[in-house]
Amino acid sequence: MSGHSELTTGPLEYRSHEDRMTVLGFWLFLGAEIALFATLFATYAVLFGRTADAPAPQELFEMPMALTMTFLLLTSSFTCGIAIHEMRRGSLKGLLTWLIITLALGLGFLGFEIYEFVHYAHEGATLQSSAYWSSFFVLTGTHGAHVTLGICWAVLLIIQLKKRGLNQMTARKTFVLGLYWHFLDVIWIFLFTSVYLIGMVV
Amino acid sequence: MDFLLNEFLVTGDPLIYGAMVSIVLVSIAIVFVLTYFRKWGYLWREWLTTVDHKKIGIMYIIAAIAMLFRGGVDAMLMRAQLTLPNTEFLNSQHYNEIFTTHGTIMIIFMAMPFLIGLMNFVVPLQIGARDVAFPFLNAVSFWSFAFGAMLFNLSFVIGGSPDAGWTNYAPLAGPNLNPGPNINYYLLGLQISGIGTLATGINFMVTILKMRAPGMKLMRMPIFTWSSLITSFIITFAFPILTVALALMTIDRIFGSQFFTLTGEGMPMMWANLFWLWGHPEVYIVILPAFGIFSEVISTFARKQLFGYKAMVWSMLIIAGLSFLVWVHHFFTMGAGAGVNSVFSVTTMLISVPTGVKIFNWLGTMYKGKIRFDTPMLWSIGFIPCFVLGGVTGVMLAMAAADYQYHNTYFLVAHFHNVLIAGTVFGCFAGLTFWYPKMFGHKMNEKLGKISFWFFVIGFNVCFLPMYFLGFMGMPRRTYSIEPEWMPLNVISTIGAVLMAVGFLVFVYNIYYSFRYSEREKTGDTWDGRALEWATTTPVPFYNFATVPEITGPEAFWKMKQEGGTTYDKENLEPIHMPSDSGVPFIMSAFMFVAGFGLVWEWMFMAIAGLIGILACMVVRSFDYDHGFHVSVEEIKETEEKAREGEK
Amino acid sequence: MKNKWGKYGILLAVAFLLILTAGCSVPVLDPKGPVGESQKNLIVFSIIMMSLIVIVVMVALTYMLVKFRERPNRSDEDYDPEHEGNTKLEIIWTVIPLIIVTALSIPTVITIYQLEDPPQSSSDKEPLVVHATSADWKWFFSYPEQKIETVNYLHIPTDRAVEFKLSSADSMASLWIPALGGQKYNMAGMETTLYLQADEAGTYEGRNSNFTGTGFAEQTFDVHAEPAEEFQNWVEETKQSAPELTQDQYDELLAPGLLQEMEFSSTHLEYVDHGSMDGSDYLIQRHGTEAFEDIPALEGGEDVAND
Amino acid sequence: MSAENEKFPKQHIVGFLGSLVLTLAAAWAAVGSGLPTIWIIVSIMVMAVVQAFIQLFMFMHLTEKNGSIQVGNMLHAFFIAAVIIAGSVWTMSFGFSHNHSDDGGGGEEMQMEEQEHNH
Repeated sequence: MSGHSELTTGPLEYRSHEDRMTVLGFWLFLGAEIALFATLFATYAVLFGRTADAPAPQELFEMPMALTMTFLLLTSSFTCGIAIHEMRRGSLKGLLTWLIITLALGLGFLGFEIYEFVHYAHEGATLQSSAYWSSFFVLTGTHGAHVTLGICWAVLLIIQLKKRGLNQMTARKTFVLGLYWHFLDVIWIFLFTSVYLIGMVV
Repeated sequence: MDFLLNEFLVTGDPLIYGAMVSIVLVSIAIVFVLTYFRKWGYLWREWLTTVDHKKIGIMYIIAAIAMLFRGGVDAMLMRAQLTLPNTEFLNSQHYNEIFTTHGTIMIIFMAMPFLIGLMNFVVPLQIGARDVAFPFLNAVSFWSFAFGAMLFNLSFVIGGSPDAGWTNYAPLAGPNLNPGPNINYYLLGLQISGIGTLATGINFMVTILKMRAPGMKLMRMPIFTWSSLITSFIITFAFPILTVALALMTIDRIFGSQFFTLTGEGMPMMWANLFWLWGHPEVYIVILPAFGIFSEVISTFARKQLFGYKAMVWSMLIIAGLSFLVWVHHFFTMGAGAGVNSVFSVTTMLISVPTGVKIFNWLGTMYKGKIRFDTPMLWSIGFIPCFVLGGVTGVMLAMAAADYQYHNTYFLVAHFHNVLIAGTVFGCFAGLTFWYPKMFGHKMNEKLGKISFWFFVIGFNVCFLPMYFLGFMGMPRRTYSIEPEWMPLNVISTIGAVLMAVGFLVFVYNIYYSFRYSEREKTGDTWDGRALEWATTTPVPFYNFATVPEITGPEAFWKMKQEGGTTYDKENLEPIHMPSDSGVPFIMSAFMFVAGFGLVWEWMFMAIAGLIGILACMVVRSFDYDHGFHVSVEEIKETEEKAREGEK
Repeated sequence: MKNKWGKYGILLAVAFLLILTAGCSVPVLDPKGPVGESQKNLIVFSIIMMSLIVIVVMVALTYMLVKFRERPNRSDEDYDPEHEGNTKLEIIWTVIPLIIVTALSIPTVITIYQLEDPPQSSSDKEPLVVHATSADWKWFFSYPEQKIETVNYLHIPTDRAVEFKLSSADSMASLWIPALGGQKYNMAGMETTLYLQADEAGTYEGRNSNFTGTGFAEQTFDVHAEPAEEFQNWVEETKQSAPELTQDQYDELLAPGLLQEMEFSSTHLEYVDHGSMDGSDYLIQRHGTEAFEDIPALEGGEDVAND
Repeated sequence: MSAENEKFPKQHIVGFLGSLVLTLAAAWAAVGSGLPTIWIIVSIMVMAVVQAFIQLFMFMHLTEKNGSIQVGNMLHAFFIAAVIIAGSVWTMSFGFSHNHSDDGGGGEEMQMEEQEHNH
């Protein structure tokens, strides 16, 4: 749009007015996502303890598993940060390398989550077994679905980065993906704390 | 065949057969007309693929008026049943379906889209922008609303309408007590249109925060833009809650989870809690933009600056903040204890303070003014006493101990109609008549407008005032049969409803009449306006402003008129960048419809196919590097010269 | 301006008519017990306060419209387009509503807390405990101390608090006896408590006021308030003459549909307490969801199910 | 990679180490510390919030460009989240107990204990 200055310096993803609006819009979207997850957390908290005939969470949750998943996601958030850092240095190769590492870590996380769900189902805790387990599976599952979507999105972006190199558009898209990925980590921190840790304690 | 007749199509009711026949006939007529006049291409190019905020706004409003008609017919059927309770006009099941669709359609598919339509058309013009921040997303918003509404309305003839009230309380609406596709329509229809609403919220926040004309500080924005900003803010934080609530119940019904069920230690009351956590902010989503409209209209027709602009802005901000802190007043009678009820009583009553400030500021705006009584102003003046009545009864309802007697009665019904009709519907009518010339290039006929106003406003009071008394007499809402002593007041109420219907029909006729006979607008400034939307020509060129003026104070256009500014500065024309049209939003929303329909009937192959379609559209969008196009200086010159001929 | 007066004329006529018709039976404003009385007092107080506000706004609006409308021969003296606010006035109309809100809040909160306990006027007697269980679309009233149960009607002694233990076998209902006081929800798997009391003997209408589906409109019951001895006689009589409620019969009665008035000399609380979490799926266990798939048509309340 | 180490912004590494430490500390607090349950819950929730802020400020560049709007929006989002969660727990914690004496309400912990003892 005319009337709004285009920058010639600074990070690529902020050069045009449109870019700056996109990043802001995504932040506002993340605000909405917080409200969304808060509602799921609220449901989880209210339904806590309503396990009916299914096993109680203390019987199923295991610290090593939860910690492994947390470290995978934490590290992926870190590598994603490095990827954006590489992008800002102008290194397409660095960006792609770190992005792929991030993806691999994310896939690892997903693998563990799927394993976890299958394991719980074997123990008799499924989406259908009680109010508590419904809220558990939907809460963690929504996070898992977000991670899956993030991975697909990243794959699309990697293709575009390969095809078009680093330019204003691809840089902005990558930056926004980075925000999304870090945000998933923020949500996981709360999941880890209020679902797994509290579930093991109470 | 058996499935088709007994489950898929709704059978056994003459009203519904009539509806089916008319749906088929109207569809055939539309297809025929489009084909005969070779308008398919035009429809696709100019409307279905458009990303122009003005066209999207107009489509929103047209859809909303259609929905107002549908919801209104529902209302008339209900009134007819309550006036003739012994003639079995409607049976209980049919009545339940009708009040459910009436409420849902009026709130979700009428009030909100109407206001969002006005926001779409007006806000970018008021802030001197060429479009919204994300035009593509805006088209997605509209089409997902349109397809969501279509899915919801389909339930009438295919599968059966939802019948658990617009609040859809569990466990009544859950899988245990209400199996079948009907409630699924509610859940999916709202879900699909909710996605669009959320996108609108984000879109308008960014638009208003980042695309204002140079010099237009926040405190120089027109008040309607302010109300839109605050509304968008509420939308962004409230709609995710609805998304989750709907999703949880959908999972309950389709995939057998136990959130709100009677089995598996599920907790039905959590639905009410989540519903109102969204539902109360929703009330302010549909009232704040109306407040904005009234402020604009009153200031324009009193020919005065808005009284207490800052207080107006702050009161809206406070209302927005409080709107998230009062939801429990919708279920005081749930027995959550004296502590909970006391806190939410007080927070609810507090909302009346900023609202009162607004009322007095509108009165202050008229003080020392020169009031003209054009139709938009009439709606705004009619709004004040009617809305105050709704407001004070709202305070009465907020007093939890007394609410135990009002809850679920016609007192409550009267209250929220008093607020929502006097606030939102009057606001929509005021806004539409006010901005109509800008949208279509001619005014709506004043005489018909006034006739429609008087019918509507008198009918409105005749219809809803008796309901307060019915509440005191013990008449519960949502009942299809009445006791003999409630009869006289119900008859009065129905007379009022008929008057309102006449008012609405005159309003619609006025659209046709004005299209045929009204004088075409020569200037862009129909009402001696004050904000920037009146600074451009009528009809508005697709790029809105040839040059965006520098803003030096509030009421930008009022000032420009005095100081001689223009939006067509010949010396400083630059090529204008505009976004390209796209068919993707329409197709993507159509896939949402397919997925939604699949889920309603639990046909998973169809749901998955729809989902894949949606994802494919997102991939297509991701690879789309279309940067839009530039309008050349010559084209701008040509357009502007042509549009401004009449002015000289 | 003729139109506007027309409008007010019609409004006045309507108000007049309303007052006429409202004369017949307005239980909320004519309560028969202390609970409804305290709510009525609150309602009347709020109506007075609110009328003041409405009058102020109406008068101010009329003044503005008459005084500042555009008339042919009006001078520009009192036209001030630059007039943009008045801080003093704005503070006044923020503070006064705040005071009104405070004035309304105090009695509201006091009454809210009062209603959580049995009424003061009968504090010398233990409240009569009645479990009121709603099921689609009837009411079960169990008297655990008296060991009797009634369907769709209720006897209570006057001048003694009744402690209703509310719950539901299926959809959420709301027990409301307007002449005695406000309502509270009945919910499956939960128990809520509602205190009511009748000071005058008589028969009052009670109903479910929360929408529960097809038979909602017919889910009403009669409350017979009578002096203590009469109540005691009724209890004794019922105990002797009414049959026992077997679990099979209770299950049958639970199925969705309408019921006549009935009475039993034992309560369903022996089999299930719908107010406990374990009781919330009792109905589903007994009837499955099939019972809700083909709900009988209940037109005009005449087609009574369960015959 | 090692050659570029000095070009790594310290922020990212500090943030990463910080979150690792906080995660381990929270895990230890939960299973190894032996604190009373309420203090465990409070301390691990505080650590979670700190971690969230690390992500927001050190990784997500929250304060860049439209910083004030973004920060304000995030703060408001956290406020709304608190209202939704605390409000729901508060208003939904009644009427479920077997003994009828305590249907008043109470905090999150009370709710959880209450429900625990139901089973």
